[in-house]
Amino acid sequence: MGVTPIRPGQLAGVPLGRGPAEPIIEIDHVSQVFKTSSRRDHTALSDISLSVEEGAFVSILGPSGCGKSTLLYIVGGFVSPTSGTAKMKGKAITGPGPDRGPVFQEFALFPWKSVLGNVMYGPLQQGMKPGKAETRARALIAMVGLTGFEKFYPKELSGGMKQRVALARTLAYGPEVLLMDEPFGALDAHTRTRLQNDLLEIWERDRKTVLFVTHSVEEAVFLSDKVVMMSRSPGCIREVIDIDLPRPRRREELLLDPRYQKYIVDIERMFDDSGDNELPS
Amino acid sequence: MGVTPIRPGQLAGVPLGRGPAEPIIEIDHVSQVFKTSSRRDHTALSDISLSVEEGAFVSILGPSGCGKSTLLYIVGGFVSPTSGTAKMKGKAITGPGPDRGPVFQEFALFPWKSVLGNVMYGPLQQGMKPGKAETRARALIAMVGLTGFEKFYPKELSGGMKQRVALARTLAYGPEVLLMDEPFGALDAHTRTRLQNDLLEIWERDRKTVLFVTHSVEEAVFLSDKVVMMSRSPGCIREVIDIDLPRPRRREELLLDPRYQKYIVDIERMFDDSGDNELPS
Amino acid sequence: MKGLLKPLAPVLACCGLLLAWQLASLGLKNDSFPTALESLRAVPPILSDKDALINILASLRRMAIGFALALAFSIPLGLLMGRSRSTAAFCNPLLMLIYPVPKAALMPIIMLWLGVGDISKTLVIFLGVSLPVIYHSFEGAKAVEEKMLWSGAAMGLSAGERLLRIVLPAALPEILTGCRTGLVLALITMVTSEMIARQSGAGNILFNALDMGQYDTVFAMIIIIGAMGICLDAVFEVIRGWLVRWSEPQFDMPLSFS
Amino acid sequence: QQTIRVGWTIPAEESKYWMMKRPTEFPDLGKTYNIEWTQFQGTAPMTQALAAGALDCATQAPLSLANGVVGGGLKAYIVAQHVYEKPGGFSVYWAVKDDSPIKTIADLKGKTVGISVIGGGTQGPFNMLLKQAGLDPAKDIKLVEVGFAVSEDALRQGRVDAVNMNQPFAARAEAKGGTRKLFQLSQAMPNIVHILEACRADFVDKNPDLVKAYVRDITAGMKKALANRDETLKVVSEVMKAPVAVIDTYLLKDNDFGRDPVAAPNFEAIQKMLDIYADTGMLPKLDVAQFKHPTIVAPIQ
Amino acid sequence: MMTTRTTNELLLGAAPIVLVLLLWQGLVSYGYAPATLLPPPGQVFQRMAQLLTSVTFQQDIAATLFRLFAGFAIAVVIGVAAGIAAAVSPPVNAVIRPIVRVLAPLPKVALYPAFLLLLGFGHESKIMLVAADALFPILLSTYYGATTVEQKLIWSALAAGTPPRDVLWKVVLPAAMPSILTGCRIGLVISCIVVFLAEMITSTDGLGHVLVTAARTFQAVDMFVPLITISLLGLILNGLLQGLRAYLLRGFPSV
Ligand SMILES: Nc1ncnc2c1ncn2[C@@H]1O[C@H](COP(=O)(O)OP(=O)(O)OP(=O)(O)O)[C@@H](O)[C@H]1O
Ligand SMILES: Nc1ncnc2c1ncn2[C@@H]1O[C@H](COP(=O)(O)OP(=O)(O)OP(=O)(O)O)[C@@H](O)[C@H]1O
Ligand SMILES: [Mg+2]
Ligand SMILES: [Mg+2]
Repeated sequence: MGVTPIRPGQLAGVPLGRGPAEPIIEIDHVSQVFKTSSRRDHTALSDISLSVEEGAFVSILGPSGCGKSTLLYIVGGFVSPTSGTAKMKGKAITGPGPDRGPVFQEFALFPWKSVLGNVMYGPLQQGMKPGKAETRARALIAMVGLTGFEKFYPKELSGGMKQRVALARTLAYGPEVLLMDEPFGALDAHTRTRLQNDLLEIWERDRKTVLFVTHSVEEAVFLSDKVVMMSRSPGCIREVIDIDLPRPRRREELLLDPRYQKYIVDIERMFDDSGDNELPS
Repeated sequence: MGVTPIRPGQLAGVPLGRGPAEPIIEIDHVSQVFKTSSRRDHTALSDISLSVEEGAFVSILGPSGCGKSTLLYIVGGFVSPTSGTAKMKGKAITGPGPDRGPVFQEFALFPWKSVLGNVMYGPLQQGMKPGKAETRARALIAMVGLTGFEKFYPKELSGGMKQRVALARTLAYGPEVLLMDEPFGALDAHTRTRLQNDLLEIWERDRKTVLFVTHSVEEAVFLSDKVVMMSRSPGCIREVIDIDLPRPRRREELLLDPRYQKYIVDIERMFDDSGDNELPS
Repeated sequence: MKGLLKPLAPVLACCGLLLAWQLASLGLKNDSFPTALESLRAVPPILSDKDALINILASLRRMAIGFALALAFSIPLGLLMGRSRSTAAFCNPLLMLIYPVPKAALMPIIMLWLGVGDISKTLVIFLGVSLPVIYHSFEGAKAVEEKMLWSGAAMGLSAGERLLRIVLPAALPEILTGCRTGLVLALITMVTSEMIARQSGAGNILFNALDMGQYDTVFAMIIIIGAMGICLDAVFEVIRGWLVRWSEPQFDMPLSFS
Repeated sequence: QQTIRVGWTIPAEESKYWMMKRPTEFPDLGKTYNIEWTQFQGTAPMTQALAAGALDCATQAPLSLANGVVGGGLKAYIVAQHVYEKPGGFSVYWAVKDDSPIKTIADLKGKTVGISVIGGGTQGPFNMLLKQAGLDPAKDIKLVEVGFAVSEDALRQGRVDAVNMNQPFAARAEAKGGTRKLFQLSQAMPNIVHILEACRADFVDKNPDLVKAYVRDITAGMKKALANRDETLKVVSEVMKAPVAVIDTYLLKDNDFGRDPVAAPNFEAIQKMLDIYADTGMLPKLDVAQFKHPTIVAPIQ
Repeated sequence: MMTTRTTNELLLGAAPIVLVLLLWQGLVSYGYAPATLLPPPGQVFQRMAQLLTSVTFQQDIAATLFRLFAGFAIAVVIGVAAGIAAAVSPPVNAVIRPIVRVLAPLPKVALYPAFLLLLGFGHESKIMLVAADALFPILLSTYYGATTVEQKLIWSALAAGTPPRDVLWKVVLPAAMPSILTGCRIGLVISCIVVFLAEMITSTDGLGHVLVTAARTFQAVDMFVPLITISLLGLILNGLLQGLRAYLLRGFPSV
């Protein structure tokens, strides 16, 4: 098999995702302007349009401060955009809901709950029986490698451990759409690889839709159907790239697949080409 | 030039660093045991010995939760170890001082100060004139690519931007020893590369000693003279590896250097070999 | 040595306080400022008097009721104000208008509707306690990290549930600060509410003694109230420590750089 | 069985103290009717409580009662009298330090003078005495409020140049020495009535028998108090929580206020006081007759 | 946009006050309270407008304000200093904590006679009473605020070479500022109450004195004028404090 050419420059707003599935998330000409303390307007997102099909794994790449988190907040319904609309399953997003589960960059664990309490929180909220919720929580804690730390409070965990608890907490209540903001950013390579595989497994099994912010091009290519490249001029979408690699993916196999390497190199080159990523100095 | 063999298994406690320099930091049989809220003892570090020579760039690699941050806290003088001693220039470390500058994993910016105020804090504290401190701060803010955000408060910054402010704040007061805890963890690849180069430049110019925690093997090899590999069994040093690559280093050159690739592959393999990194599940 | 010093510190401080008082009163030679010893000597007669004990218990009962009512009312209100700008905008001016008015001045009107009995006094205690509790809850709720609330919302918590299950625990340390100040004010208002009209109570003993110029009894009562303060405070600290053990600082070194 | 809500205060209502502490000595009390006792700080709040309908009967001073009538729309009957200034007995006086240069009332010019309550019952006669000595009460002296309990200390500390004295503090101060009497209220008029018992008119009109029983017990209480001084000392000591020894220095002795043997109000003297208040501009002119109930007034036997 | 929000909030805040006034008028009109105890609001405000132009009343306000500010200022200075010192230094903590435990719950009014004799009948004794009562809420808030300061902030400052004693006011103080200001707000309200109370117990001027004299002679309207004045003062002072707070805490998260 030869190298499939990458089709860059796909129009933003064109459906993403595998096969003929319906768009589950539609972002339509969304802009976000913040008022700063110094009373100036700061544009975090300008005129973003994007649609994500059901069951798609979409990664968002972009320089620091380009508005990735803000975009996730809008899809999550946590902030309402200054202009434009975001829709989920055809309905305008007016607030957060258990159908969209966020994993925040800052973790936002509940400090008054132990690891177990944090992870059980969502299932209990969804009306699961305590016994069942605990079993589920323990399984997820085991998955993220924190068995033995169930009784620890967040303040007693290391950075990477907190991040894993945040991940487990969101996975625990099984949202349809996962909104993950650098969920593996604070992890060492091994834990990271391991959790990538686990995430893919869950995704393949439960047919979830995932919006995944990351800084690792390699991670984005490995995991995604589509990679959205954002740029800071300010906060807009530069390219949307289809990742046409076979599933299920195994890293050992992919590493030998020249298409995989080409995707990575091409995306990196695309970032290189844009002066946008150069730090002003 | 052929590939210099890696000499793994160097004894912990043996001096690290370039040339015949004096050890600037000596860690001697240090252990750290935490009392958890559930009143059990939790060993974060057990019997760590390490000495770092003046001017050395030492990276610490290890799985999440193995005690890297704790080790930096001890060198910083923020926590005193349960047993053992840490010395700086032959004197026992009893508390923090401006000779050792930390960049915390959680950033710990002063929320009541703007970006500029945060970065100017150290220089002003060192008795620098306000005008000069501001010039210096602005230069560092420019270096980390945040020109235009001087008046922003931390709550108005993205994750990566906060991290860069934290970095600039510590660099601003020019500590002899830098204690950096994943300082580039929340940054995109480009910003990261850029800042790696800047850091190396500063290090080479000012002959600083750097203790650098990272999760990227590639980053560790690229930057360091020595790589300390920690493991979680619990919190001890597994290997100390000399990185014998020419300086000044340029990534483009190194990428073509087989020794560089070999270091990376070898270190990754070493982590692979240890069951330690497997998540219990 | 150090281990011994810690539990003894409060005792030492009390002794120091008494000593300072003793010296000051000896130096001033003033009838209305008896020495610490004279006052201490007047404590046992009060405590062995059945009437006095009944009086003190009556006060404590009123205080407990007022305190409990105030918590039940103020914490929800404060949290609501902290999370909703319009509630805060609605309540703030009104509260700020009401609280500075001295209750003693309103006594005639309070008496008109509520009589001179327990209800009026409990109301005064209620007002005294609710002030700090409302404002600490308010500020505590305001400072709750937003992403925590977002996490809750994403798990399907309604606004009310978020208030109860996220804002309340997250703001708990701050709320408890308010409660502690409230507890102090409860003791004070418990006594002062009996200043004007009284049937029984600790204030009854104290103000009678004051009227009669029985200063050793006055100061003995002050000692007794102070001791009650210490006890209540100690109980409160235990409860607080248990409720917010998750928020205690992890390392105890950095703040102790003396 | 009905209840009367009664306000009381300290220090000089011995008959009520007896009713409070020795209820079994009274045949009706606790059997045909009940009393709900509430203690107040001074008479003015009790006037407010009467006006607000929170009390039925209460200790009053002529001035506070009159104020309640004039300003508060209160209607009340004076049903009994507690203490007054018996000629030869104690009279509220102003004291100065022994070594003070103040010898006469006129010397008070420009001085700081303490009074227990500004605008209170003693101020009318006090103002009258100042005027007689050629002083303008509003301008020539600096008046500060000093409660009776602290007046001795305030004087000794030099916080005031002259201060009013009342029992039991006067007795204590005299025992210690170092102070001297400058002038006393009886110089303004004899038989000043300090405190009396008043009941709300609408209450009396509605429950005449109840109030009658109450007044009967006040009369009886006054008799018991005067008849058995030893027991009275104990009763007062229980009420005031003050040792018997302290009370013994003055209570029901020559240096104490006077008490009518049957607690009968001296309406004539009260009228005279009202006139003084009117003269000194503290009140409009009032007729004491409006406070008089045709039948319900001590003595009732 | 910003301004409409502010006006909306002002309107929202005015609404309950208008309601209270209506309720007040209603209580009087429908005879739930006799005018001799609760005069109609119109009459009170009329009288207030009249009094506000009189020099003696202005002097009374000035006297009250002076005592209020002096007492409050003392309480803030001592409360914040002691609270932070106790949070920061174990020896100071060992001394201050028990003292606070004993002194805080004491009814300071009971000590007022002693203050009077020690400090006289002028401003000093009242200022002292105000300070004593407002002190502890401020002290306790400061103490708890300072003990919960994020440790890494302090570490950052220490590492930047801040001498330990400077850390107090360079880090602990600003970081504890939200809590301190909450304490101040409570202290301010208590100061308003207490200055009034002190003036009611004994004084020859001040709003409290105006009130007692009016109360003793049943001048209900005159009694309510100082009450309304003090509550308006409370509202204004609190507004000022609120402004200061918004400025000082502009970096902190808010709703
Ligand atoms: N409350 C706010 N007020 C003002 N500006 C804000 C606020 N929140 C975010 N911003 C700005 O919006 C921009 C986008 O922020 P965002 O957090 O979405 O970036 P990001 O892409 O997630 O970056 P990173 O990778 O560093 O996390 C930034 O420039 C930031 O300064
Ligand atoms: N206050 C505490 N109480 C109890 N245990 C603690 C405390 N702080 C840290 N630990 C434990 O110490 C261990 C080491 O923590 P540390 O933060 O040093 O890890 P780390 O190597 O920095 O990990 P990461 O890469 O995830 O940041 C962890 O297992 C953690 O749970
Ligand atoms: Mg982000
Ligand atoms: Mg760490």
